[in-house]
Amino acid sequence: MMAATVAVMIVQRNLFAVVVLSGVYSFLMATVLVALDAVDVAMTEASVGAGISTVLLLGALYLTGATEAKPVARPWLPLAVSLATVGILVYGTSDLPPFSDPGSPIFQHVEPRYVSGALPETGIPNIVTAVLASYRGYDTLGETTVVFTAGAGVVALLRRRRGRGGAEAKP
Amino acid sequence: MSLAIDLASWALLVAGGFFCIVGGIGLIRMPDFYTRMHAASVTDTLGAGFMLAGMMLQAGLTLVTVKLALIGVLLFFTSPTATHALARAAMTRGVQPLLADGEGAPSKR
Amino acid sequence: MFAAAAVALLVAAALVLVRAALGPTVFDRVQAANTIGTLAVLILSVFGFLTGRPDFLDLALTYGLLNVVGTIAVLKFFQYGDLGDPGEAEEPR
Amino acid sequence: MSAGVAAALVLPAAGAGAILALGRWPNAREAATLATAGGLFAVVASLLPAVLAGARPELVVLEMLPGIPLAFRVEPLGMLFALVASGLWIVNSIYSIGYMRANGEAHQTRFYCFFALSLAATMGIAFAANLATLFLFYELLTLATYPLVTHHGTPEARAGGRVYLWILLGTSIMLLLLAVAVTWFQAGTLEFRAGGILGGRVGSAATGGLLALYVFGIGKAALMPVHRWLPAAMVAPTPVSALLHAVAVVKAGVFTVVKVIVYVFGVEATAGLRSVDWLPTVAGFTIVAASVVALAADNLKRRLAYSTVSQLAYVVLAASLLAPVSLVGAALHIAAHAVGKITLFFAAGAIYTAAHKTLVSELDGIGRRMPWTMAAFAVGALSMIGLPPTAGFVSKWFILSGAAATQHWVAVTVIAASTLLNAGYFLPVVYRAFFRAPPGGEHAHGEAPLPMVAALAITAALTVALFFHADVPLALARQLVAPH
Amino acid sequence: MSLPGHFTYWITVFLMVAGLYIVIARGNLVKKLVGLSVFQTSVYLLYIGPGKLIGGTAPIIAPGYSVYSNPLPHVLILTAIVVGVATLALGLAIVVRIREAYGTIEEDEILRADAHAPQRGGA
Amino acid sequence: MLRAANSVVVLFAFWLLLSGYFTAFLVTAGFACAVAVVAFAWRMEVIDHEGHPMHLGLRPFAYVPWLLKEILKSGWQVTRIILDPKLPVSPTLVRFRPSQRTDVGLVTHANSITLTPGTISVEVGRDSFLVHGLTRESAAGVVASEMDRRVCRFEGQR
Amino acid sequence: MKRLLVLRVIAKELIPFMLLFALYVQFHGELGPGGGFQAGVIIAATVVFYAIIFGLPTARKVVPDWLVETMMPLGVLVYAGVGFAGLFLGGNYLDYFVLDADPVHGQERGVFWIEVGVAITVAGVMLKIFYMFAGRGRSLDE
Amino acid sequence: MPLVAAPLVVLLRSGRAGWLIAAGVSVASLAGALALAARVRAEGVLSYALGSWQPPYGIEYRIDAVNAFVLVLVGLVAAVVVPFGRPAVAAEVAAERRYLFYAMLCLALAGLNGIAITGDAFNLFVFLEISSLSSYVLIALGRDRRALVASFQYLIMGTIGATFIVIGVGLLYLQTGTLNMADIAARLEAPGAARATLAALAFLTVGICLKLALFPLHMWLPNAYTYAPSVVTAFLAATATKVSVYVLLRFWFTIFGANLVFERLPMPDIFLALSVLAMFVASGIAVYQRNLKRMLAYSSVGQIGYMTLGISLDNVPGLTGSVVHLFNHGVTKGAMFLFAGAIAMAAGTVDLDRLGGLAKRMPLTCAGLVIGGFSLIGVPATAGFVTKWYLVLAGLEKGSLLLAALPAASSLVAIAYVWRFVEAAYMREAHPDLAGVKEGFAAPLVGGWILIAICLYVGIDSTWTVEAARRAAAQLLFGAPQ
Ligand code: NA
Ligand code: NA
Repeated sequence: MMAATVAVMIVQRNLFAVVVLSGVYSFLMATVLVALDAVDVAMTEASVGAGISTVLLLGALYLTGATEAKPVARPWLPLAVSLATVGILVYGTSDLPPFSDPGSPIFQHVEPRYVSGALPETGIPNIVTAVLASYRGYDTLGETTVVFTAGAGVVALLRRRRGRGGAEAKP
Repeated sequence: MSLAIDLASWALLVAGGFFCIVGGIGLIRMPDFYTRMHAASVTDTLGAGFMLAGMMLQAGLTLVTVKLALIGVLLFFTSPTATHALARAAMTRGVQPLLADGEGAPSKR
Repeated sequence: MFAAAAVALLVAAALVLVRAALGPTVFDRVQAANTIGTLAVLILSVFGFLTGRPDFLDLALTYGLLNVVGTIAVLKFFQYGDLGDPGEAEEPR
Repeated sequence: MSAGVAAALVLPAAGAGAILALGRWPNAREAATLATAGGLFAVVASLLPAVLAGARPELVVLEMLPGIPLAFRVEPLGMLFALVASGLWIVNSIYSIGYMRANGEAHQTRFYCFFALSLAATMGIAFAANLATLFLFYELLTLATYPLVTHHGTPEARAGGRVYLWILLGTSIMLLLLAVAVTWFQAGTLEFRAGGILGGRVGSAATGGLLALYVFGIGKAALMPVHRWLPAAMVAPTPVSALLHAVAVVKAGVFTVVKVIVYVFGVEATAGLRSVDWLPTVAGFTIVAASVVALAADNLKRRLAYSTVSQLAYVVLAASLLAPVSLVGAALHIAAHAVGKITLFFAAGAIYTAAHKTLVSELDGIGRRMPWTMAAFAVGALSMIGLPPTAGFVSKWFILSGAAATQHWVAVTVIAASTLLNAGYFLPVVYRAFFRAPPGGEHAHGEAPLPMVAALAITAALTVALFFHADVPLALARQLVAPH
Repeated sequence: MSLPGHFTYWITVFLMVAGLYIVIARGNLVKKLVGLSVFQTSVYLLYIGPGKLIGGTAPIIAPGYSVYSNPLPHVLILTAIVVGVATLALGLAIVVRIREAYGTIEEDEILRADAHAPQRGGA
Repeated sequence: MLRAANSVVVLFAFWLLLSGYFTAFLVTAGFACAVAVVAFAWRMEVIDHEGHPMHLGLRPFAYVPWLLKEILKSGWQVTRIILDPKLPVSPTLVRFRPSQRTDVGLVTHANSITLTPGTISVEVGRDSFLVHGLTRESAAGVVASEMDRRVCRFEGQR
Repeated sequence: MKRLLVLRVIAKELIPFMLLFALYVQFHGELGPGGGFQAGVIIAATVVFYAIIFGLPTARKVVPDWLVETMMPLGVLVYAGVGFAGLFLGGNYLDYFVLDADPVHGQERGVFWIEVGVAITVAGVMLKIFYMFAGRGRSLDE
Repeated sequence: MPLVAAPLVVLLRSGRAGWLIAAGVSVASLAGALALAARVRAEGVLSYALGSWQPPYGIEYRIDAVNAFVLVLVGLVAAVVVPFGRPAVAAEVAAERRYLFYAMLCLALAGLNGIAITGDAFNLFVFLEISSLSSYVLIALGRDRRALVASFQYLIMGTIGATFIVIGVGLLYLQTGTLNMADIAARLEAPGAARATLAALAFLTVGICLKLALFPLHMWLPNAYTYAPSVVTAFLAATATKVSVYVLLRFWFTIFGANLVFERLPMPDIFLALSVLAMFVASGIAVYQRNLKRMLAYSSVGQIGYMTLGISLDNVPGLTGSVVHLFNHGVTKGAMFLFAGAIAMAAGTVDLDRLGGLAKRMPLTCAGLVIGGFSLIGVPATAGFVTKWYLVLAGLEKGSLLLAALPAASSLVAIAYVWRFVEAAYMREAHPDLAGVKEGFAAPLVGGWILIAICLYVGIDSTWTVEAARRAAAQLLFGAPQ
């Protein structure tokens, strides 16, 4: 289903429709994530994908126009690049442990400590939160900084002089 | 007792699933945008309602039921609001409804 | 039984998705997206039961809330072309 | 002692600074130039007694690369080179003052400044204690002389400068650097050591290849086919051609060749190797071919330039014979050719300044108007040909002896033939100047300004003096090949 | 190598091609950004898929459960999502400015505009 | 002010329902949050007779069961239409004048129309509603309907 | 005719609950799914919702730009400050063990505050970005 | 620390305070880097467990000879460029954006430092994004509208690169269950055993190469460097690609191991070929540029080729050359872009055709540029020579005179483009537009000359840098500095 959504997104030239579809895509992705037990991630993806991204894209579309020009017909090179990438990925994933294999390395190392240690060591039952905020708290500090960077960056890019509009955009 | 509850919730869930699918079929079969909206509201109301009710029965008198109820209330408020906003937006943007009596859109837009 | 419900919901979602793909108007797609949102809320609730952890309904609630915000934002945008437009809300009562 | 070495390096650089600072007052500026030149010569000369006595003043500044210091060490050949270069700088400065003023050249501050920098680089080359230091100053010399070559800024000057730069930097980076790297890789040191540092570490064939990298990498030695920069550099003002392209730059080239052969390869270690036999042939070819080109050249400076190419090849030839006597000859020839060729360039510049003539065919009868100049020219010419009573005779004699001693008959033949060719392209100039009638309708002119004439007289005198009193250079040259 | 066993990888692969294809083949800058988002989301499943254990449950400790899916990929992907939305926001801001400066957001037209513009210093 | 206090109570209850954890910290936090939200919402001017219609008392709760019954009925009708091979739709627009006087009432009426499958309120104003019906009958059913009356009753008319 | 009637009324009823829900997500991030980021996003979404329905200028009056712009860096500083607190109390950077006599309690406290930081920044940034985009086409801003 | 500084800057909302904080942070960052480097030298590898969670459970800082070196470079460039870049920023960035500009600069610095210092593969990605996002903004703040397009291009390419890196890290994680780099290295199966390892290697390499602008993945770089504000160009050109090279070194040598990368795969050949292409083709393109900044940008692509060449030779001198070139080129290019920025400010153009006779007007600036150019060529007594020397030695150690001759030969191309500037500035007739131009602000000039002085100093006395680089190379190759 996600595949179909994405496929339509490729073909669709009405950017507005693309935005709507990307919202749908996000919902589907989040559902899959829940199926994979990643509830925190799903919540984030839902709020980001269906909420914020949609609003942002719409805001941008208002300022930029909503239809895409007819693409220049030379899709072979991009397709080749994409397929080459995929070739490597398929190759690389082909000898990884199969789905849901408790014997695979990711369940053997590091993870057991999180699962068994999170509650006694941090007092936090949500292991994801425990890892996120404590074990790998520095990552999350970085992540917060990324958000901050984006915010400050958007302000830096879109701020205007007080009192007059849009003059600085002209080169 | 628990068998009765199970049976009841089974029935509710099946009904919910049925109405959801009906809504989906309607969304495909209906001839124009406005008529499709009616189909969608079958999913939103009957489908969702029966499903949630089925689950509530399973959960019994717990916090889960409360949350399911909250979800139900949320849908109860938001779904018609969204539908109405959608219809109005479509009308404002000049999407003409297909009308049985061939009148076209009312003069006042 | 929750599995059956989940399957039914997925089938419904697939049908709605067809509409989202077909369009033809943007409103059709928005309608489809909104319905998928509702279905996703249900699927999530069912998943909660399916996996035996029904205490994650917060997730479904989040979906429901953001679905509305997203849909309204799209419509508002489409109607006025501007998310920040005060519309007629400022009219005197 | 090492203070003297340091002074020899710092003084010209400081002089450059002073010149830059005094740029607004021409007289002060030129006084600074003269003072720097005089001071430099004094410093270098002050080192002489010790070197003659066998001392080797050293100065280690710092480590450039791990294991490779920036270090200086005064040995006989470097001493000789430094003496010649710094001494002639004084004369050249006098000459420059006359030339630059008389021709109303622009950018004189820049000119004197880079001149001083060039001399600093030359001192660095002369005193370098290892290949890396030498390479450093070798490149700096190229860069410091570049603004002088393109001094006029005209399209021709720029084109000439481009050839100059490309060949000198190109060969040094492509070949010399590689040669130095190979040397370091094989020997683990870059230090100049009596007897060489490569001895036994490199196979015969590799030695030949490495020698080729060196000889052609040292573009300043102007061995054919990497000689083309030299005629191209003749777009420079004459004082530049005189000091740099007769003395400092080209001598730096052959000096480096000699130094590499003596201190890197080692005379004994290399002597028997068949893989280095090609070098005398290439040098011989350059001698003859360059002479033939010179013979055909009508532009006087171009003729002098090809003469230089030819004369430099003498030095290479002499060094490549790997006989002590010929090495002495090589060392002496560095000095002899310097004084002789600078005289010739001075004369050419004087002719240009006084008569605005650049072509040999225009020089009919000029000797009557510029007797001093042309007399000096004649002395220089004799030295180039290798006739007594000039310095050229002495050095050529040693080279020839070396060729005979090693029974290198090709070399002997080449020297003989080139002597005839030298005579063939110099004597007609002298003949025209003194024995042809000047063409009519010429504007009257006399000698060039006094500083120029004085300068060329001094160098001509030096050329003769070196014939009679060659003891200092000879002593230094002998130390070069003395058993260690 | 089993098809179902690597199911999540196959989805990843498909999303990746699609995203990358949009990015490279499409000239509309907004569309490119959407493609970029899809491309970025493809990674989610690559990480999270293998972390799922059938019979396991979400990694929130609760009585009665002992098998949990791997929480670490979840943490990482949370960060990746955040990075994705940050990139999207910035990209859109730049697109908006491009639109204001060029009057278009089609790559070809922008390139044409720059090619025709007089060569300025570009300081 | 009373309205605000009442809001706090409602929101705090909402919190407790959501939370299910009754530790001292979380309960205190819940109360604080409820107060904070009300303060903020007050600033937003969303806590008024529309945003928090406490004056209606419990009347809305009486309306809901009836509405649910209506939804069931019409939902079943629409389902039959959808599944009917002939797809017997006859889309119709009707415009009529609602009898509610307050905005809350109007909105409740409009949303009730939309909630019942087969009818959608397209335009909602004080003076007129524009409703799209899936069939002529469903459209006709909204004019001067039972629903209109019941909403009025809940609004406190009569 | 107030064409936004339905939306307005429903929004007014919904918004307080959305906000409270956001805070609930914030405070229960340690127990269930959610946390600072999600809470921040929901808060921002609520204000966006408000802005969409009542107009950007109104929203900007309620949640002014200075506040938003202060929130953006403030959250990061709160987070980093927790890190430094650990440092000053003798631990490594971001060491929460030392934040309380009982190390586990210290962890809980540290996580709580960094989640607060995250939520503040996220809400601030998301809102600011929305303001920037939505406000750009009009003359009223800044 | 710069991480904390950035929000402070935004909080204060003042360009002046922003500058003060940014400058202070840069200097502090240099001081910190030097202190760390000294400690690494004295004590060996340092490890700092964030949150006191022992690795691999928590994130650790892991500082060895390699990243200490990179940290010093980043700190040094920042400490020079930021304090002395103020007039350039004032001239090029609108007042109301200036504090944000400084905040972004701090963030970029924080990101780069974070990349260099962290011992965790995923944390590296996070910092990579911090630095990337801030770079996009910084570039987009250029005055020319083309800066926007350049920034967008960079954003697309950079994000693809970063995503590739995430995929690579993910594949590694799936095989080892850990994200700590040292731990991954220890737990990775026998070299070449797993396909996933190879795929991870491929993704990481391509991703990093996008970031470090290895030819032919360099397309984003010339525009970005040309149109970004000069301070940004000076800072990024001197640091960003260098840090990416570091990341490549880290992954190749520390995690995958030279064995796998160099003996079982055609990596060295591919890399060698690309490096050579970069050295010659990119530099060749530089020769034909009319815009000075653009020329320098293409030159950067070419110079990156030197670094990758040294890596692909896989021996101590080669790696030493690569690592030392990080520093040498960083310092040189930083200075040159500062000067180019000074020219842009004073003359209003960096078009070579319109800079005729500039040397008369701006003698110090031009002289600095020329010396920088010498370093690019590899003239002895400049930093560039040291690099070249080691690359030549590396080629010889490989037993190939041809390999040794390559870096030397590419110098010739460098001469060609450097001389285009020399001839324009020194020999061309004075361009009429330059009539009133004077040597502009003192600050960029001083900053540039400080870097040039360093460039000359490490060219003459390279023991410090080379020793550090050699220790880094040994650390990479043998796991411990020797
Ligand atoms: Na309805
Ligand atoms: Na959480």
